[in-house]
Amino acid sequence: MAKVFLKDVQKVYDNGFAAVKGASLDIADKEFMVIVGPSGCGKTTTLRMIAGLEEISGGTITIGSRVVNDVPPKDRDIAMVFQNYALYPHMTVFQNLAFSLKLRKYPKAEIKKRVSEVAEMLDISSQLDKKPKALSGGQRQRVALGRAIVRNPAAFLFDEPLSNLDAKLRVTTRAELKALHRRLNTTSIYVTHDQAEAMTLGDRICVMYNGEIQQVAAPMEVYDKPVNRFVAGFLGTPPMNFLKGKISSSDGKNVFILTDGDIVELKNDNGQLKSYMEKEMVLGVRPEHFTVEPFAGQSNNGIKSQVNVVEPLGDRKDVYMSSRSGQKFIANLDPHTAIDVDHQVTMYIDINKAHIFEPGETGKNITISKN
Amino acid sequence: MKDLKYRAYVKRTPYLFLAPYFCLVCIFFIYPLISAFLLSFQQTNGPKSKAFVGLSNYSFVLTDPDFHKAVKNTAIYAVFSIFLQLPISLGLAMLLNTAKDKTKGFFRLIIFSPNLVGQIFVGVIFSVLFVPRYGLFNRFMQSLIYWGLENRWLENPTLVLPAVIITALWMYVGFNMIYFLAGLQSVDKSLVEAARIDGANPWQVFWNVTLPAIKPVATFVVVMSTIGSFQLFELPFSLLKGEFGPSSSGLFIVSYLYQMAFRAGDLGTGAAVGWILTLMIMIISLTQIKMSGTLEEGK
Amino acid sequence: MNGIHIFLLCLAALFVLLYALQPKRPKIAFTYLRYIVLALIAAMVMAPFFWLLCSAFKDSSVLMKYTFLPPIMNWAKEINLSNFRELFKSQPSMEGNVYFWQYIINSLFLASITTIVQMFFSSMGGYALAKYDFKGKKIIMFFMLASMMIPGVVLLAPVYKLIVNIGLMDTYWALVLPGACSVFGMFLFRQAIVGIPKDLIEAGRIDGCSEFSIYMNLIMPLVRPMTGAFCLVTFLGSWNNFLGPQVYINAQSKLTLPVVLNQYVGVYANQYGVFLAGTLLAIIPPAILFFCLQKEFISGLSSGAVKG
Amino acid sequence: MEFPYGKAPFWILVMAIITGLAMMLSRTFTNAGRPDLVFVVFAPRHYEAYLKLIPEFERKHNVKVQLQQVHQRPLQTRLQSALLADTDVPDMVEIMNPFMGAFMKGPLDDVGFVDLTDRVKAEKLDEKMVESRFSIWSSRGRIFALPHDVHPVALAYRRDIVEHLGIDVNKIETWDDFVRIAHEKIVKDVDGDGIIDRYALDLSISGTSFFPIILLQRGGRYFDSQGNLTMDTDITIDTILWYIRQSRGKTRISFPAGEGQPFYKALSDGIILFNFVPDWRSKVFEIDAEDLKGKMALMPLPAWEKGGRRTSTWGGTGLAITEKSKNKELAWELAKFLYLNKKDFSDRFAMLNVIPPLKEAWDLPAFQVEDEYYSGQKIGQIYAELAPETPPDYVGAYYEMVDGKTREVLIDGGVYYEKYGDKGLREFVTEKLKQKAAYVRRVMNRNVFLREGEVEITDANSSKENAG
Repeated sequence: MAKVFLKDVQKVYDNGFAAVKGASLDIADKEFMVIVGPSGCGKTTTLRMIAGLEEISGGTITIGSRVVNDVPPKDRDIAMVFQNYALYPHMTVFQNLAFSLKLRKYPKAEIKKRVSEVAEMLDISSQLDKKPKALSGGQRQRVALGRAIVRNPAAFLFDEPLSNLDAKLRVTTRAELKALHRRLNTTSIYVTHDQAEAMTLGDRICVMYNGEIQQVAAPMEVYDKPVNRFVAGFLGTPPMNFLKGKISSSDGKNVFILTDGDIVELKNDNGQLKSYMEKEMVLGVRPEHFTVEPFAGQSNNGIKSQVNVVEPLGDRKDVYMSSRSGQKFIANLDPHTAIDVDHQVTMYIDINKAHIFEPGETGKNITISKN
Repeated sequence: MKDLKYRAYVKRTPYLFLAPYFCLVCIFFIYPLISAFLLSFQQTNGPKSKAFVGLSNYSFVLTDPDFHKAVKNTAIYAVFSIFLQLPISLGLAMLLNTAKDKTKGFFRLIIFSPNLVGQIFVGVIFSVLFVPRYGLFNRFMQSLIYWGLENRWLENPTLVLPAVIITALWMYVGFNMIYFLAGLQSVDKSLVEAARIDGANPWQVFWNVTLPAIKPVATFVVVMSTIGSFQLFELPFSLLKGEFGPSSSGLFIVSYLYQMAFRAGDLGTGAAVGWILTLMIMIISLTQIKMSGTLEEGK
Repeated sequence: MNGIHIFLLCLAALFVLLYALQPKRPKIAFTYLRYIVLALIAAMVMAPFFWLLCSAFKDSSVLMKYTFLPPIMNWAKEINLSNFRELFKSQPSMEGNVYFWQYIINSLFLASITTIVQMFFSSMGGYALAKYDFKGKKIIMFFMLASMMIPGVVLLAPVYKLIVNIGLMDTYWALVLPGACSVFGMFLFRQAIVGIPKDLIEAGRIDGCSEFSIYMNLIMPLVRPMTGAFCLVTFLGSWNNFLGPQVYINAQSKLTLPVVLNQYVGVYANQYGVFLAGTLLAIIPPAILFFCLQKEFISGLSSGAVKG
Repeated sequence: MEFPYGKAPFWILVMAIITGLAMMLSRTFTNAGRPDLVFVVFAPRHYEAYLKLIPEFERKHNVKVQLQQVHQRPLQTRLQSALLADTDVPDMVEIMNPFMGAFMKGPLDDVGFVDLTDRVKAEKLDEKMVESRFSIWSSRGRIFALPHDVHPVALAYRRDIVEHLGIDVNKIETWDDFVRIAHEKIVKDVDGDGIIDRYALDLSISGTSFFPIILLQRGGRYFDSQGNLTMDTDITIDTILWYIRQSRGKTRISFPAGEGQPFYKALSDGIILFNFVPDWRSKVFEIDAEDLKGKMALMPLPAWEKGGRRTSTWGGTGLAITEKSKNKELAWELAKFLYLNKKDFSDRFAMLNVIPPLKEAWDLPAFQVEDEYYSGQKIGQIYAELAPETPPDYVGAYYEMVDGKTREVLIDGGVYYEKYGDKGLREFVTEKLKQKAAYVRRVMNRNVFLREGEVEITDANSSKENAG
């Protein structure tokens, strides 16, 4: 019922700046879709176009079965949670929650019933008579949520709703949000620049960059099979390492020769490497795919490097290294690994999990099969 | 179809909100403005007599010694209101700034209170206070400095302007003080403390920290005072009982306009004065804004 | 040497004394000095009010005899309500007898209706300028700024002609309409509204507000200090407006206080006592308003100025 | 429920509603259509007087007259702009004399008021009334208003003090006598504190009101009967010099007492003994300086030469009918009804002390009454005797400007006199007056409507007309 379709949606501002360049996205009913990307990538603009707060320059947006391009926000049957909560400061919490119902001329008793239900659900029943000023950040956040829930809309739109909370609260609220979605089962579109939120919350993730949708898929798929270098680098902390070099073949085997001379043997060639022979490419390796010991059967893929910084984090150890030619990368090692600053070590790559990208910011990932 | 209208509706909204302004400004401002502009090239006398006289009204006004006098009086008044009234307001604001809230409120209330009285009332009240021998002001001066009991403030050409300035001082000091107080609140206290620690004396602190901080407010107040000074009319008008003082010593630009248009019945010349005055105000206030360099900040 | 001098010398001496007693902590002495200066200035500001208060109750024959009040033994003879009695005497007119309280009501009505109308239109304009982007906005803003510099008298004659032609002469429309949307007010409200986060308006749009109901339900309640300040300024301006009613109102029963009171100080009549009694009464409503609205007024006006 | 927009707008709204209702309730009267005549006056006392008379006129003619009172300055302003805007104007107005000039700036057929000359002549009013009074309301020989009054000026003095000082006012025949006696007996520091506290005359240093009185008495004037500017004649110069000497410097005999309460305070304190008092002002004295009852008396003005004119004039009101009026005949009837109403002259004299210009009225018993305030004098008789001598005062289009400019010379001369004394004063004043006259001529020459050969703007000295 409340599917949301975006078809070639564009946003071009009066000054000629194209914020969104033809985004197409299908969001299924009851799905939790997270749109993620760095600031300025057009994700908020996309959300605001769905909400009707921003005029659509091209394409169509469909909510349910209705094209809503020219439907006023109030008639789109959506609710939105804002980054700054946008609670009405002159109204009490109750009035804030009841406002939209009042405008829709619900009977008083019905309003009261709904508001108290929602307040109960969000554990803010005792705050109903207070003004937003008197609430803590977390409580305000709940009121903002409540204001969206109380209307029982076809879709929730979240615009970075957690960014104003402190780190600890953000994590707990994140979990609550997920539980809430499971309970309400309403289509949700959630915009964030925080990849952790995206990974944890989304049924599917939509990664945007430069006004374009890069990849839409389930979180783990995006993590494991990023379509391009941008998506790969965006998800994961510390981010994926990119090492420059070129593909070559030696002894009948495909190898990746790093600029500093180290050679990494590549595996499972489906034949797609052939066209990239002797071309400048980028090898993408996630930090956790480095080890100090060679992997079984992969003896010939070490990089001679120097340790610059070691950050023991308890559950793991982040090691900042540079190769001989000065390419920097981070390895994520077992916390008990004996490694220290200024050590010269050879780092081994789990080549099965490495990716090769075309050069450039959004260089295509050539190691995942196209289908 | 209703859906399609929404965009147009949103685009139209600001114009709808501004519609009352547009309507009123066209009817009661632009139309009269154009009439006044056309009028300034005409001489009129009753409905039947209307004659185009070209720039004669302007050339007459610009060479009229009375107009020169009015400009001189207005300029003197403006200078005094900026260099006497505003420093006093600022001084009072600084005296009050660090006071306790209640004390501050009390003095603020008192010093602002003259603004509650209309200019027309203030004028008549002060015309009685300035009465020689019996007037409160004359008696006060007499007992304070043994001078001024017999001063004919409103009859002596050299004293009329001071009388207007004193009356205006009483009226407006409190108003500007409130602006300065607000400006002083925005002065960063840590900056003052830092300057103190750096060894600045109070004067240096005022000059180097306080004054730059209240510059936007000061600019605002100076511009508003200047515009106000150039539009001065009702106060001297009622103070001098509808006249313009002996030897036109209480003649200001707007009173000159009023006299031309409504006493002498020469609406055309009056309109010309109006346009000259408008030009003067614009040039002066824009220069002030430019000079203070707050044009960009001032939105 | 007289009382005033001795008093001032005593104050100065006290300052010297305070300073001499604790030369290491001059702050006490200077705080004392500061309040003395403030108090003296406040006294000077209040003196005309006190004089007005005294004069309003003085019999016209003794108005000039004493600076303030007559000695207490003369009170019974010289202090009375004669000025007020004269003021409240009925005045014959073509519309029947007119009483002073009618002028008070007229003034109150005119001032309050002007305030309401101006507040409504100006805040609407200010909202549009603060929160919408639209074609011609810059031109409008510039035009408004320029129009503030054109003195009202320039337009007096053409506006008069207009008022007569559209048949508004001798009605309050003539006083309310031309200034119903004040440019100054639009700037003030714009200044106040600019600071309201855009999110609130959008939340309102999503919650189901029409554009007008956003203005009424969300914006206006949030600029209450400015509304208060603007109310006071407008009320004062309209209450004390002299030229307008003087020019546009003919009927005696429709006149307002400043015009009526001014009739007591013409060439043919110089009843200063009556005028002053009336002035005293005329100060009361704005004084009450100011007293109640002090906080809003200060914060509203100063927010306009600080932001420039 | 709280009002969402704050307390202030709430209470103001409440006030607007309450006062609006109160206004509706208090306006129980209804405006029964447009009245046949609208008549605007500026003097409150005229207003009260006419209010009593008009119902009789309404009954007689079965019409409706609306009387309005408007302050004098706005009346002029409003009338002027109404005439300019060609909009609705009252049918009849009462105007004060200096303001009349402003309406005379254009060609005769554009004055805005009905030319009454023929009607006045037909009723022989120019003979029945004091002839010089038509001067105020005439331009280029045509009469545009009916004079309400004569306003002859006498001197009112503190009889008690003057008698106490042993002064016989009957012996003061000329101004020279007056000045001499003032120096000899009046001007003194009575209590010896170094400040002179008794003066002979009330003269403002700026010459407001008083200078024209003296000038007119002397036969000087700002305009002649044809509207030519005559402000810079020798008479004006002589009068300015006299005025300066009596109001400035150490040998002055006058004190500027001001207006209103300060004036009456000076009068009752005995700071000034003599005042210029036209008939209307004698009533103002009675009301505003009540406690001087029986202590005042009137005498004719001292003459400028033996046997010369012993009165002048100050002020004047005229009734004009507007050109736009639709009921001009009815208006003329009302004008006659109010201004020639013998029955009412008595009432009005009792109320206003004003002598009507209609000569035959002066014999009425009301004008023979002894006035207690003026020590039992028959003041009606005193003024009536002075009335025929009242000098004409031609107003001309630029009356107010000429008056102002002449008084500027008076003030500049006064400052000169206080600085340098008598030496070179005449030359200074003459020079200044010529300058101001040249300025006024320049302004008059700008007036394209008067250029049409109707008025010749000549040098003052070429037209030395002396009207009686």
